[in-house]
Amino acid sequence: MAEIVSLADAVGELVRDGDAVALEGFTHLIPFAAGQEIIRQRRRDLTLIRMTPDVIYDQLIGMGCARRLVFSWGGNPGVGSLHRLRDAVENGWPRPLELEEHSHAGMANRYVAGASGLPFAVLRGYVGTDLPGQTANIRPIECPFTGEVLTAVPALRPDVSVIHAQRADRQGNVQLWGITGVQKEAVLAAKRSLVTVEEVVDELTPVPGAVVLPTWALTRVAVAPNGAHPSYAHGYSTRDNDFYVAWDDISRDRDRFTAWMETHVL
Amino acid sequence: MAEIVSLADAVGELVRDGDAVALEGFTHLIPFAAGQEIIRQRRRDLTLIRMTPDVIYDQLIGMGCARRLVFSWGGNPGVGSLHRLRDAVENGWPRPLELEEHSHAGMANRYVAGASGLPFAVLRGYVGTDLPGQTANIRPIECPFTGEVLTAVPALRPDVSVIHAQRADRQGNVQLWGITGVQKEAVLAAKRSLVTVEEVVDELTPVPGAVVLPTWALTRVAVAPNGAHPSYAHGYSTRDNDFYVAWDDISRDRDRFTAWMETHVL
Amino acid sequence: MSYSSDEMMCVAASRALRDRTVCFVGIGLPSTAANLARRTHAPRLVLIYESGTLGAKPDSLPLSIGDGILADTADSVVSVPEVFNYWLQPGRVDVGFLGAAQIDRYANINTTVIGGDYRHPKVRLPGAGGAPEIAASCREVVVVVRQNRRAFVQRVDFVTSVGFGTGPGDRERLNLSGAGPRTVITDLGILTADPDTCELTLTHTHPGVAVETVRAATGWDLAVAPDVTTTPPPTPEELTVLRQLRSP
Amino acid sequence: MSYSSDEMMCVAASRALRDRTVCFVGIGLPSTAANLARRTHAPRLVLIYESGTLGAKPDSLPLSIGDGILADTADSVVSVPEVFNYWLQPGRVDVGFLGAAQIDRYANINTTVIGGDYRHPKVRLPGAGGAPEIAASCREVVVVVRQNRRAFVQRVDFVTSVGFGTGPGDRERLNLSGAGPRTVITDLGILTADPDTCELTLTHTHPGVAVETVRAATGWDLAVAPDVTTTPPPTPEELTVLRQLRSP
Repeated sequence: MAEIVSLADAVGELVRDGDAVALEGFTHLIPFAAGQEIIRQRRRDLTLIRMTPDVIYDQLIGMGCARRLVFSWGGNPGVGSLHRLRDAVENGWPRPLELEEHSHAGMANRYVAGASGLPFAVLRGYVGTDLPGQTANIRPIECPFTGEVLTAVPALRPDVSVIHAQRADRQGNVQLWGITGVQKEAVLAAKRSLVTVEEVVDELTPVPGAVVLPTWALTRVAVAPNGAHPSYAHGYSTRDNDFYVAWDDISRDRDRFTAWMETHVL
Repeated sequence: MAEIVSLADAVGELVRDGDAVALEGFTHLIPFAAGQEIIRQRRRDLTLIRMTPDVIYDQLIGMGCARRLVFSWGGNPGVGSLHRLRDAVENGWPRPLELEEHSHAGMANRYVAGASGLPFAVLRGYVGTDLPGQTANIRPIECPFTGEVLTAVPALRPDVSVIHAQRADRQGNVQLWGITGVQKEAVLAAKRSLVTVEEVVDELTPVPGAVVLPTWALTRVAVAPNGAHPSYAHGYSTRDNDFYVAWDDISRDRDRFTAWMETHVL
Repeated sequence: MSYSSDEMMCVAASRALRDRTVCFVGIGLPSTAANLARRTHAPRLVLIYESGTLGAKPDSLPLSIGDGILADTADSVVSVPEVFNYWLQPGRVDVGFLGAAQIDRYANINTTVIGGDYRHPKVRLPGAGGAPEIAASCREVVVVVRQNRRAFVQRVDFVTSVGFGTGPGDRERLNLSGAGPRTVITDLGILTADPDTCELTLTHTHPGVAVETVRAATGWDLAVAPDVTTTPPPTPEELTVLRQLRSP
Repeated sequence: MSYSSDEMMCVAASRALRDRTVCFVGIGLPSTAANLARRTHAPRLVLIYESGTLGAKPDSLPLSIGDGILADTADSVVSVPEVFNYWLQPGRVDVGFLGAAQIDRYANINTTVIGGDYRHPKVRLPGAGGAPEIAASCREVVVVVRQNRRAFVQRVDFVTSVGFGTGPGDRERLNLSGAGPRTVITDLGILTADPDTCELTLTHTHPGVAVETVRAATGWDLAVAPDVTTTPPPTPEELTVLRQLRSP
């Protein structure tokens, strides 16, 4: 059963230097508060896993927390580049960043395999692209019935997965709705998990389209109101598109980025 | 876009002699009305596919519509045997029935592969059992990353899948809720599909836990009020457990079964 | 209070379930026993039915694993592929509850065919359902089955679900993640798989049942623990709740 | 009404979408063009965003592919694995809309790295996202990209998404089910993959654009159809709706 603890305690207990950490949330429900707590606790050498690194990974990378990034689309959605990610890859600042790169379909299926207790997933993907040339984690596999050749990718098994959700009940059952992305799979694929929530309520009244994650499948729950900002929590907030646009300027320059992080996060 | 037609027309158009037909619905929402229309239209040589054959396949088999059954659990849930299924297998009455037998996990994954456009699915299953000895459709597969050996099963691609749902809108979008089983996968795996519904409404207001199948992914929709009886439609009816118990007697004897079918179905 | 041997079996099975564990439940006796546990000593027992209902809390016993009461009371209803792939397969379930038509010395289970050969069986049973993967992937498995020589056979006619195969080391060789059917609860007593030999061994007899009676109901030379004890009889509370569950 | 070359490109892209078809939409220009089509000639166009929103009907343009307006107006919101596995992969989508940082003669697309080598690129782009599988599995693909020599190159620095590979027969050899990026719509004109050679061939120039201008903006010796025609200019309705979409 998941214990409900403070965000600082949860990150302190669950996230260790050198861990493979997945913060998921597909545009919606991105766990910014948890990511920034990881920065405050100065974790190092993390392997960051995420389909769409987004601004939160730009911050983690720019603050030197990451050694490696496993991802499928590393941009600022609707705006442009993630400048801290680019600076790390192009110039090694503040430290070099190793990349393992996939397609969305590949990453999604890697989480599915992890959640399913399988060592790999099969998809129609990557064929003819230059992606398989850059990682050993994309390989051909033959159908034992038809002989057709498809693509296999290994399961993702993060040490910790972190997601944000609308709410939990007092037992630690979690409910999220709206665009629910790959969060169920990310949590079930991980060895440990943390869910931050907008609020804790007495009862999870059913909501159309909601995913419920039972408390016994989670490790820790922490309350973090508005913990997805500048992403959003459907029914609680809207996406702060202005912030995403503003981040382009804030993050372009190393000094301005560092000053902003010192003022707003540390 | 799915056309809304009469049940008789839908079955007439979509189900042909010799087809592989899947009627799905896991205890809940079993498409009895559609199955009985297939009996009335005297289809022959069908390959019947279904995780849990239930009473509707007992009726189809007893009436001689089937040549082959692909399944994973062939009983009368909570009651005992399906006597018509047993009579066909044990005594070849009214005609011999070929069996292809799987586990639930295997069947579910075969539908998933079909819905995903993949030729096969991978699972941890069947290992050490006598099931792989009885069909060529269960084979080992090696993980290209770890070398671990798992089990592969081929995709199910029914010629027609038939399900029952609570309602459709006038465009043919379909909504079902409660226990939704493997119905989405069965429909998406099939070449053609038919959904019978309790009613057609102007708008599909959202319902917690509901699955929505868009009209452009379906072939035909037909109105069949109470079309799941003696199974049920959550929110519309309850399972007729008495009928399931009564079926044990009705179906035990060939003559009594035939008389019952003539009176109640033909 | 007087009670039947089936009631004793059901109560013994319910006692095998600890509170706050997760139990994958088949219909019939397993469902009865699991709900009895939930209404007595294990109020936070989590029930999963293969219809996709996670955390179902039925007030009365469902006839099928897909009755509406299960969906109405569940924490979450998921698809059938999901219940097998995301919840059962990775080993998240503590206890799987299975029945059997035949069971052998190494707790292998047959629910497929009896007599004749597979294509021409004397008796065609319902088949596998969720059982092979429940037997493979749950952290442990409890089998509930009435004990007699038709059911307890030297060697099952068909292995539908693997217990301990042909003995020690087989589960490891087959790469089965769970510990297997270590406990078999019958209307006569309780059998436990010996940790060394993997053979089902009689450890408990129910009140009034002689060891010789259990041996006589077993189709092989049944191993008997040196310290066979008598199962405590059903308490009045257990019987009351069980009977309420059965005829609400 | 006067209009910009970007508006012409967007209008031309929207016209490529037929009513009652299913369109897999990326963010930016593709989303703008698809919503313009839905508000003009294709009211029943079905939009799928990779965030899992099937049948989204946004009133204003989302900034990201996961804005709340998409979930609020969708027929169904499914998980990200489902949108790729059940909806895109089996070839249920009629048209996929893609952008590009680089595109070559055979419509191969690069959105990964430019210059240097993969480990030490001059420019690190966002990467693949959903594009490789959109390019592989949609029945056909429309690419929308501004035309200049930086983007239209002899050979892309990295193949993120396959167009026609190295020419005729390559898609079949790679077992890609869709017809591929047969149409490329730019701010200067429209290019179509020649059915025989698979080479992108100029078939339309936008009003006021000379064929020579398009050639000069292309990093290879651009094939030109014998009957290049002029794209009809945006209608006042198209422009009005487009501008409303952009600043609601």
